[in-house]
Amino acid sequence: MGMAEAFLDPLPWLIVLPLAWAALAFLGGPGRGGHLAVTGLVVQLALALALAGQVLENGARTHAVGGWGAPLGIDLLADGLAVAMLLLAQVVALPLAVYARAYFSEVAQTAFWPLAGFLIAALNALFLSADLFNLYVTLELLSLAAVGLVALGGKPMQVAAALRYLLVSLTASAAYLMGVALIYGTYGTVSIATLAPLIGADPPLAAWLAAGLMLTGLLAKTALFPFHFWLPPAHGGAAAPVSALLSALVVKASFYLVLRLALDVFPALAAHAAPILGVLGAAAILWGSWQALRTPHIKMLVAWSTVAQLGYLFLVFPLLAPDGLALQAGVMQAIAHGLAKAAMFAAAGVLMLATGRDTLAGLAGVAGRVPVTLFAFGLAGVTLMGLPPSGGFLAKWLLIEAALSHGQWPWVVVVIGGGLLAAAYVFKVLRQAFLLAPEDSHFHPVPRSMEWAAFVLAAASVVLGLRGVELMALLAKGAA
Amino acid sequence: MTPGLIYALAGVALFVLGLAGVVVLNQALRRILAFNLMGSGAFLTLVGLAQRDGGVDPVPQAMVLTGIVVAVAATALALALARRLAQGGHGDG
Amino acid sequence: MNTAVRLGVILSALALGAALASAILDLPMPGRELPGAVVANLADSGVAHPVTAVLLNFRGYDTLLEVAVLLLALLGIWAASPGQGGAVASAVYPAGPVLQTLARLAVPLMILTAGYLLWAGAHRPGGAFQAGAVLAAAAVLLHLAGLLPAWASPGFLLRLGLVGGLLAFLAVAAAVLGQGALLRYPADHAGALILLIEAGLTISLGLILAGLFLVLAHRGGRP
Amino acid sequence: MSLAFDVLLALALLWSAWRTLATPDLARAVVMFIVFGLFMALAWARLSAPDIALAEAAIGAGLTGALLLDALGAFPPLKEGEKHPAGERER
Amino acid sequence: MTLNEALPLPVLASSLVPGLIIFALPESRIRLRTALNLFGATAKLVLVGVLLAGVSAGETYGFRHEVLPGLELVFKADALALLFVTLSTVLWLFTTLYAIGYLEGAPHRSRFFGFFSLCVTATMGIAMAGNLFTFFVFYELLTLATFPLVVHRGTPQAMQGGTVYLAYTLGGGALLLTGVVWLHGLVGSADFAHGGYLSALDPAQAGQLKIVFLLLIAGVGVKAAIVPLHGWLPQAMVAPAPVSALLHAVAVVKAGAFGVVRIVYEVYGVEFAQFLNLLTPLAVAASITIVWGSFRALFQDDLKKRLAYSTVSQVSYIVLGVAMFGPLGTIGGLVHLVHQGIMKITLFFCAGNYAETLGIHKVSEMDGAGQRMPWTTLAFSIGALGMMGVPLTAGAVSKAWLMDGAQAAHAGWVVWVLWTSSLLNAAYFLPILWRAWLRPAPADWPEEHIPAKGRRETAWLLLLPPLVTAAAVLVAGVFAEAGWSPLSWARLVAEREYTQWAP
Repeated sequence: MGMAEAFLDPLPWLIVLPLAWAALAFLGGPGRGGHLAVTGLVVQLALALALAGQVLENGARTHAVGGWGAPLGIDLLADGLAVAMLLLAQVVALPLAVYARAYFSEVAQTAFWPLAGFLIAALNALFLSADLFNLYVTLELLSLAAVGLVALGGKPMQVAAALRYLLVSLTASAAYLMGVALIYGTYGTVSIATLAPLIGADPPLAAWLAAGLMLTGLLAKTALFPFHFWLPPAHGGAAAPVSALLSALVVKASFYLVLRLALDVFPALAAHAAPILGVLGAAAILWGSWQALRTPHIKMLVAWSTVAQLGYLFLVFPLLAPDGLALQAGVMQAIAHGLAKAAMFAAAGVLMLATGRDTLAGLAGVAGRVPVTLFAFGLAGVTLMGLPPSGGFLAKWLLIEAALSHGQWPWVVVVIGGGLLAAAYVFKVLRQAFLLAPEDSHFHPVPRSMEWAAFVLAAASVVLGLRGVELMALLAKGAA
Repeated sequence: MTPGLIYALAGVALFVLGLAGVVVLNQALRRILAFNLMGSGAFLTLVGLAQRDGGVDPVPQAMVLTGIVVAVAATALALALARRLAQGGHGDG
Repeated sequence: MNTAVRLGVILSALALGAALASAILDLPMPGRELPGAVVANLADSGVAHPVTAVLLNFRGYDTLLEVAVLLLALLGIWAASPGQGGAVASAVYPAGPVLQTLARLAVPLMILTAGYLLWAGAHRPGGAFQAGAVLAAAAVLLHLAGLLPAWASPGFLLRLGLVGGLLAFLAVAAAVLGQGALLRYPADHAGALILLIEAGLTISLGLILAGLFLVLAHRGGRP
Repeated sequence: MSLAFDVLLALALLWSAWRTLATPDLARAVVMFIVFGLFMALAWARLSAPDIALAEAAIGAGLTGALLLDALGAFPPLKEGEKHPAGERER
Repeated sequence: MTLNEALPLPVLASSLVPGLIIFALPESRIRLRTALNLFGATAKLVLVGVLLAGVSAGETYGFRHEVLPGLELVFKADALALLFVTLSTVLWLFTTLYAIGYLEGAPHRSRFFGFFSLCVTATMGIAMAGNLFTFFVFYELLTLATFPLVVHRGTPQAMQGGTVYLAYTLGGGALLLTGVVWLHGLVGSADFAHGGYLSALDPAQAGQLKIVFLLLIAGVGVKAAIVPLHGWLPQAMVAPAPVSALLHAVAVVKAGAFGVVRIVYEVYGVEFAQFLNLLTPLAVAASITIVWGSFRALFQDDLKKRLAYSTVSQVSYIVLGVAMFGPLGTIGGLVHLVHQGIMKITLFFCAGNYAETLGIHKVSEMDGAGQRMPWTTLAFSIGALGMMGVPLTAGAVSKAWLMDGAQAAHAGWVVWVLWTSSLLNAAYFLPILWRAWLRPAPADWPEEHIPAKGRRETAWLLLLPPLVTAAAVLVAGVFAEAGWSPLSWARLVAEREYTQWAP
């Protein structure tokens, strides 16, 4: 391609741009980050759409950083799966940026924007990377950004949650790195494309252990039951926009990596782990929903619901098959939950600001005060319950279809039951909000931009339920 | 038996020692130390295993160089959080 | 965590170790192409030292992200400690005259060393990281000697120094996009560009590494 | 001969690492960790990786050591065994 | 996209769009809200008129949109759909009028009318759904849209009722979903078709098809309140009267019954269903529901609760008609879909009037209500007599056809079921009429909200709707044979469902 064309290639800019505005936001200091971030994210969204267009048209494409090409250099790969996740990240981040500008004080923003920028950069880099060691670096970038955001504000609870999150995440990264070491030692490369053909049906023990270490590390980062213990305090305790970013995107990133490894690197080995992953996913759905039903705090409820919803993502593995149903279901669930959960945390933030309390009990009568927000919460809830029309519904439909086509009944029961449990905790919030307000209750005004940011995200999660075809067409563009 | 292999094995030992430490110990500073041991173990294994034939491989060496810097960054952040916690009273995590 | 669980963890860790060890031992000797490839392309990389070539050219992208990781650690520390400033006064601990004179003598030498390491990196062991580390050590020494205050909230110049390396790196990475790929240096300018990047990195890395220490230093309720 | 040295060095690494985690006194643990870092630097030299050796000595042992020593002050000595907020317990 | 394809969409939009706008309206904009409501209702009425004309002239209307590869939202306006669409559209207009009067000065009216419109939109979607997937989508939407209406008052009892309602309907939805996906896996995406689309299937799958049938019927049976899935209906009584009218006559229970019709006739096909021996069990379930509902109604002193149990019983007339093999029963069931609607909505309007005007909630408080509110009580009496199946009322027509259907299907026992039910109906309705007309009025009413002004016994917005619907009950009974009557439309539908015999 020509020089100008090469210069305007959206793929590398999706990584350079967020790094740039994050750095500039830091350089600019107090009060400068907001504009930069929103502008940057608008451009990134356009870039992601352009890239999606290219992939839909010409199929997956690679970008050889430094022009060397794997295995000597590092390759970036933009296939349907990667681009779908990229779109999710930009679509979720933009409304949240608008939300955050209204949510944070000047002081908090000085730290928030650089951290958020590096977080987005880490996500984009991770989704595009096709090199196991480079992925390690993006994982660390992601973890440190996320931890910094959790600690933002410095309340003892937040710091404690951040520290626990950091230690889990670092340990997980170390395990992943050990896996990379074994892989490099065994096959002399860390490029996924080069590696895939080398790993046969029955590789040496080292490869098995590598796969085990890498997957376990990533599962811990994804907070799959029983590694979920760090998530509720971190996501429930952080500031609302942070919780939204973390629940919607960060945990999805490590799930995306698990999916990548299972599909492109260790298909044979992942097949053996699939049943365990499924069982853990089912356990996550039940336990997470149960905890969500029990907690008296709004944000903890939403955080526990994340634990549960992540479970669905892992029901995919026992059902992975050439028909691609399960993969479609997984990606649909990841994206739908991303949008819905971002909306729900944003809405929860508004509800807490409006009532000045963080408990369900405090919600009585809020329905009359912030109807838009409550409507957003409800729409997001529809997706989480898997009710139509919503992305979550299509995801559950695909999951059930896949399970039935394999005659694997138990998963159907889990999916249906999980949906009902979700309904239980979502309506627990809604019915509280519909109660008559007690006389002594007083409500604080909330910036409109926050309410509508939440609403846009929720609406997107519902609209996704009517436009699944485009997404599936994108997914069909494999790396091959 | 080559130096590479010896250090690779030592790396494995360090890794599992650190891993057990991170999980078992309940004191922030110790767990941070343990994590560092894990990291060093992984680094040793990476280079040692790649050079188990006695040769030199600059690629894993560069990777480890990157890794060391990442590790120190993470350690610094962890220490900062742990210290803030130690002063700011015990938020119950 | 009760003892039974601890024991279980330790035992399983031992099992993992044994498995890893045996796995490593029964690996065949590798037939490695990559070192060969590095040597083969060394001429086009712009530097003579293989590790530096990998670090700043073949896998320069890793390094780019890694600088961001370092910066993030610093940001995280600031984020976790609101109400910045205020504690600065408590930051300078008057040290003994011996240490002070030592510092006054050592620091210029250390800066020289850093410069040498940076320049040497092109052909032999050394480079931005080591140089930056030495700079950081110098800063820490100054601080311990009470000659350099802790960084409560950084001014613009300091911020520029901290983030400059990354920005320069990014600028180069983007500027060469016309060549068809991120970080694809034109063969004849590779050496110069790498030296430019390394110079920027040395300063920023030095400041950031020092910052990791100095920002922490004024927190922590010391006597 | 050289192999013997490598084995000894590896054992030294493990010993210092073990002491780092096992000594009851935090300060000594940190010191042991710095010692461990220096052993690591040696090991890197033995693996003909002088760059890493330099970095390990400067960053791994030097800077991290300094950070740890500096952090020691923040922790009251009587924290051994006490349940730390960052303990991996369910809320 | 031709006009014919597009037409079902404005039918949906005519209630969806006003609903969404109303959500955004502040409480104070009463005029605009009312205008929007009535505009939507009338617009829908006109559109439906166009559809009716078209369909009776043999036109077909359909719209498809693919949401996933091989998974389509399909809308089609065929004769059966229009039977339900017309009913809901007409009754929606009157219910809206009634609600405007009923909720005068109540809080959160924007929210109420917003969800009210969504609820009707969902009903339209159910009626015009062209395949099971679409049907399920709107079936669940209906659940979501009705919950806020049930809990509208925000009292603990309302919350209790709402929770029970959700538990039942969402549970039913889960069963339905399982059945729908399973069927989709067996035959892929298929549209509703006259005579069903499963008969071609390999007989080896008969077993699976039976289980799927059970899942589907259980799913829609919850909303149709088939015993033992009827528990939510009496609980949902806490809702305001217009909502009860909606739940009982227009939307929810009808959606369930309509679902049974679609599944039996256009998924399995009545002949294939008969071949699988699925109809007799269904008829038995319906019969049990009919008798049990009427029996429980006897012992309810709360007026709305008594009406609720009567609904449980009456809706299963539709199911029973559907389940009796043969066009006569089909016609009886289908026509009762309409007749039960107008009769029951009359009764609920009146119950609402008694409560709003005099504070009467119990049967035991009805003494002399007839002298105080003659018009309301007249309407109530017509509805009640219709329910009993007294000649010249709509109810009589339905029951007659059901009887004939039973004979034709050689199901003599069904005749007994119908007679028993009619006697029970009389047993729980006549005492009410007797109290209202013949017992002396008490010194003062429980709590008189709206004092009588000369001739006007209550607010005219409350009085008009029940009078109109009561009149409709008589008209549908007297002019049953007319070409435009529900009966003849039901015949039209039945003709198309039976491939072999013509009625």
